[in-house]
Amino acid sequence: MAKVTIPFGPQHPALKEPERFDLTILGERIVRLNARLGYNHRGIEKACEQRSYISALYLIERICGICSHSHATAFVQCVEEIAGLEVPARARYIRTLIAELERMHSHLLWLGVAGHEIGFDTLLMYTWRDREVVMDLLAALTGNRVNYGINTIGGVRRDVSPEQCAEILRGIDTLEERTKYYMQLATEDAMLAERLVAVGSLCTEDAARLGAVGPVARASNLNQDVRRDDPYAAYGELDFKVITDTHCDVYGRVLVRVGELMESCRIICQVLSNLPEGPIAVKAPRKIPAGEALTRYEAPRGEDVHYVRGNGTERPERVKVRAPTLANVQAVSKMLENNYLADMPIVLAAIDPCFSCTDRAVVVREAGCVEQRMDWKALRLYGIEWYRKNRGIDCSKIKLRM
Amino acid sequence: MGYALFNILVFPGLLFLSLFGMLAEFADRKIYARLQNRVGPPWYQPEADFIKLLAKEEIVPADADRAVFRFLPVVALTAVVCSSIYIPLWSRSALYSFEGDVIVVLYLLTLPTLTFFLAGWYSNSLFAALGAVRALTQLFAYEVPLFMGILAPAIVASSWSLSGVAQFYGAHPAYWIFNLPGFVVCLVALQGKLERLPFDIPDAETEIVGGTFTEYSGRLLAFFRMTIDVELVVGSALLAAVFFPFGLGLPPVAGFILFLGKVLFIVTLLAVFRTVMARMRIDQMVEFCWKYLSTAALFQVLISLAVKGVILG
Amino acid sequence: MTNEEIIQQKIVNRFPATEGKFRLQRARRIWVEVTREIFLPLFEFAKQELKFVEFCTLTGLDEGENLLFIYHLAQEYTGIVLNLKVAVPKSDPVIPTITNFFPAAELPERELEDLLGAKVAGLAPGPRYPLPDEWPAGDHPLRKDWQPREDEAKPEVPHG
Amino acid sequence: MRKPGAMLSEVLPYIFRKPATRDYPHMKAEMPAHFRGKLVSTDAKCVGCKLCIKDCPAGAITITKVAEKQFEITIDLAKCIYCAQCVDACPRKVLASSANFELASLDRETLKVRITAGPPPAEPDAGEGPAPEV
Repeated sequence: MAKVTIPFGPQHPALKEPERFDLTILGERIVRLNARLGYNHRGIEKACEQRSYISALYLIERICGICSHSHATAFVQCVEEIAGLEVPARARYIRTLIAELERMHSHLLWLGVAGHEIGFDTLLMYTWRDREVVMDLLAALTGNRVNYGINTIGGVRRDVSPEQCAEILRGIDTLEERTKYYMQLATEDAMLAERLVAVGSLCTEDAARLGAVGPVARASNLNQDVRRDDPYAAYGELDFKVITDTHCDVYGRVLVRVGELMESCRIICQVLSNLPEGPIAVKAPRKIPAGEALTRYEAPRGEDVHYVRGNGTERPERVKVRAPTLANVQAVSKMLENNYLADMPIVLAAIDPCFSCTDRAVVVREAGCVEQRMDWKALRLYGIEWYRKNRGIDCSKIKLRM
Repeated sequence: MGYALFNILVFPGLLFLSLFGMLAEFADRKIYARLQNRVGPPWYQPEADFIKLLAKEEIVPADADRAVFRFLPVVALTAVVCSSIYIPLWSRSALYSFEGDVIVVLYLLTLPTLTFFLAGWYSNSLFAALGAVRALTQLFAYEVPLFMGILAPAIVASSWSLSGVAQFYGAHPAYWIFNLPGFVVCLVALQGKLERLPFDIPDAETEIVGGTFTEYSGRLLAFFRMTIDVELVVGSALLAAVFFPFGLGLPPVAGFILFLGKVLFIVTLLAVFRTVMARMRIDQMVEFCWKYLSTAALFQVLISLAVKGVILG
Repeated sequence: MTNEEIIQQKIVNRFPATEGKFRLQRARRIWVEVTREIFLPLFEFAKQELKFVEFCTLTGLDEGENLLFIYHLAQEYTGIVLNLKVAVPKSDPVIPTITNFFPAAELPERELEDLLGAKVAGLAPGPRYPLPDEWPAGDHPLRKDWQPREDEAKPEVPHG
Repeated sequence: MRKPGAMLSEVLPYIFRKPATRDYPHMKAEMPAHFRGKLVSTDAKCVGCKLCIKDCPAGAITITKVAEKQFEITIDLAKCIYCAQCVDACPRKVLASSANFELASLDRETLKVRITAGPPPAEPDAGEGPAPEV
């Protein structure tokens, strides 16, 4: 049998974002994986240097759709440290609340994606239906379903009303019950076990050596969590467990994430019962003094690192973002050793990759290749002409209504 | 001759089967959606999809064999439509039958899978070729249990003709109870033949993009889609004819409605089956079929032999 | 004495040249400037003896005359982060690779080469990251004096 | 005990239950009260301080002086990222977010919201620009 190299991306149904992997296979067995990252480089770090802090915050928030709050919080914490701002306690608690709701939304989303990657669309539909509960809560609290925009330098932009607290608690009850069901499903369903156990194995030593973070590291029995080790926001005042697992495979990653969903429910209840009174923000200066700061933040996907340097002007001197996927993607080749082609989607999905996070930073260029471009009008004319010639249908009379 | 042509092209051939196939596809998709707590498609969705595909531009890859590439969908559709005329639908005899037609039907139903393989292979595309190889690998795994499962009732009936089988069970309705294990085996194997979850390995979207049909578009894809719809109906009708031989003596209209009901019942079972399953890996699939499904099918054959030897003497 | 001060003391005892180069900005954050000469020994000391076993990331900056590299290393459980700052002149922007300590540093090091024009000595050859293959050599977007090329559409910079 | 198809008992009852999704364009979705959707004007009057322009991350706002102490705000919704920072930044609270999120359009011009919150008599279409046809 000959070795074949198949292109897995940049455009591939299993990848929700473009990134290129070349997969060499022998029959159905994977021989080697070559990753060529950088496809999604958007120049965000450079772009931040040309924006005011407050504008940069919204740009940073859009590094990633799913963990937008993570990036935004990590960034504002850096800026607040440089400016020496004391963030009010209520703001810290609200940030924690949104962070945990975001974690629940991210993990439920991941559970659905994992189901989809192994062809279990029913799991996808159910988890995403339940995820709507979190999404609705986030939309009511922050004003949007994904890019919450709750952070501002010096605090948060919106307060939480007592009615909203009651609503959150109701939502959390539903979610807790559903999470228990998914935990039960993960232990009962034979098909899930067949497709997940002993797939994408990463032993503890390799996980540590290759620098895995977040649920991937914890599923390989590495006991690390920035929320506990390097507490920020309100985490230092809360009681929660760090979920680890000894399976060291995709199945372990499922169990860790489902376990973290339960912990998030507990954290949210604690935050709501201990929510301090007081202001939600302090006034931040437009000019941030010279200085530098580093924030580590436990995003749903793992440790998110932000470094910001200010130079006394309205714009940052340098912003550096290390998204969790960059740390985890190097472990993927190791995980895929001796696996099947059919396991590639789920193994890659199991690190919960976010390539737009990973490749933040460059200008889109239109050079090099000969390209054919059509604008909307030309495309429409082409379509009308094609249908007239090939199908004998005259579409030009169809009126455009929007 | 004219009557035969009418049978093949209009009723119960191409036209009827394609419309019924789309109805079955709708039922399948709607049940799938409702089990997933979704609204699901409206009743005309399969027709709309078909018409849309007909209207689309079809693109033949530059490296593909143009003639074969365009010809294969027609072969696939013809094979499944032809097999339908040997299956007794609502009376005790099929339109055409001869001793041994059950073998012909099974082989005609194998042809689409072979065309899928050729379609993937002649597309000259990496993903399509991978899908083609998987389709063929899978064929060898589910075909054996399916054949044994279908032939077991024929052993009891002492007839290699579907009409003969139907007549036997029409006369001795109680014997169908012995074929239940075979029915379960055939249901699972049919799911494999139709390349549906958990056996949609040849066109696993998240792994090999679209598998065998990666390069197909427009009318050609529409015909393949139609083939799968018709295959769903014909396969279910075959199972209904072999395993549910009740009410075959009813008047035509009532018999016809009963036939539709039987087919839709089997389609429902298939839909529920695919709702609760994840996709298997090809190695797991082959292992499952040989280890468990073939054993069960063999068990059914033993039952049939015992029934024939002991009860029927 | 806090943990951070103990770590500072240990490093100063071993590498007297770092005396006075420390800044303990807040709990769990140690910033230290080192020279290129003692960088590797100090790095090894930090990993092997002080147990800074987690590699957070590697930041590169353009400081005008110099390129500044900051290595962010973290301890397990204590959450203490040691930020090693190494400045190298732009005329000779060479820094040794740390991939033999942390294989995960490969991508950040390639990023330094691509975006800042640093030379990482000892880095195994491989595909570039994150810029595209046809990106011209010597064009490093994170340098402060970098301008988009003539044939490129200038990015629209909003006000503010 | 592991069994295949463990979700069967969960999914079967749903065949008779109301679906969780909705037939969207025919059944509208409601957004919560403080949703950050399309920007609209309030009754307040723009004083032309341009603080919103300064803070807008997308450069979507322009302000032109149309007469003495009268300014016209143009918001390009094609550029807007709906962060509502301008709503926070404005000292007179001229702008507000609405719950309208259905903003698709074939023509970029219809995506420009023009706000002329001037002194009376206020024009009847003040606040809304040429609305996209629905």
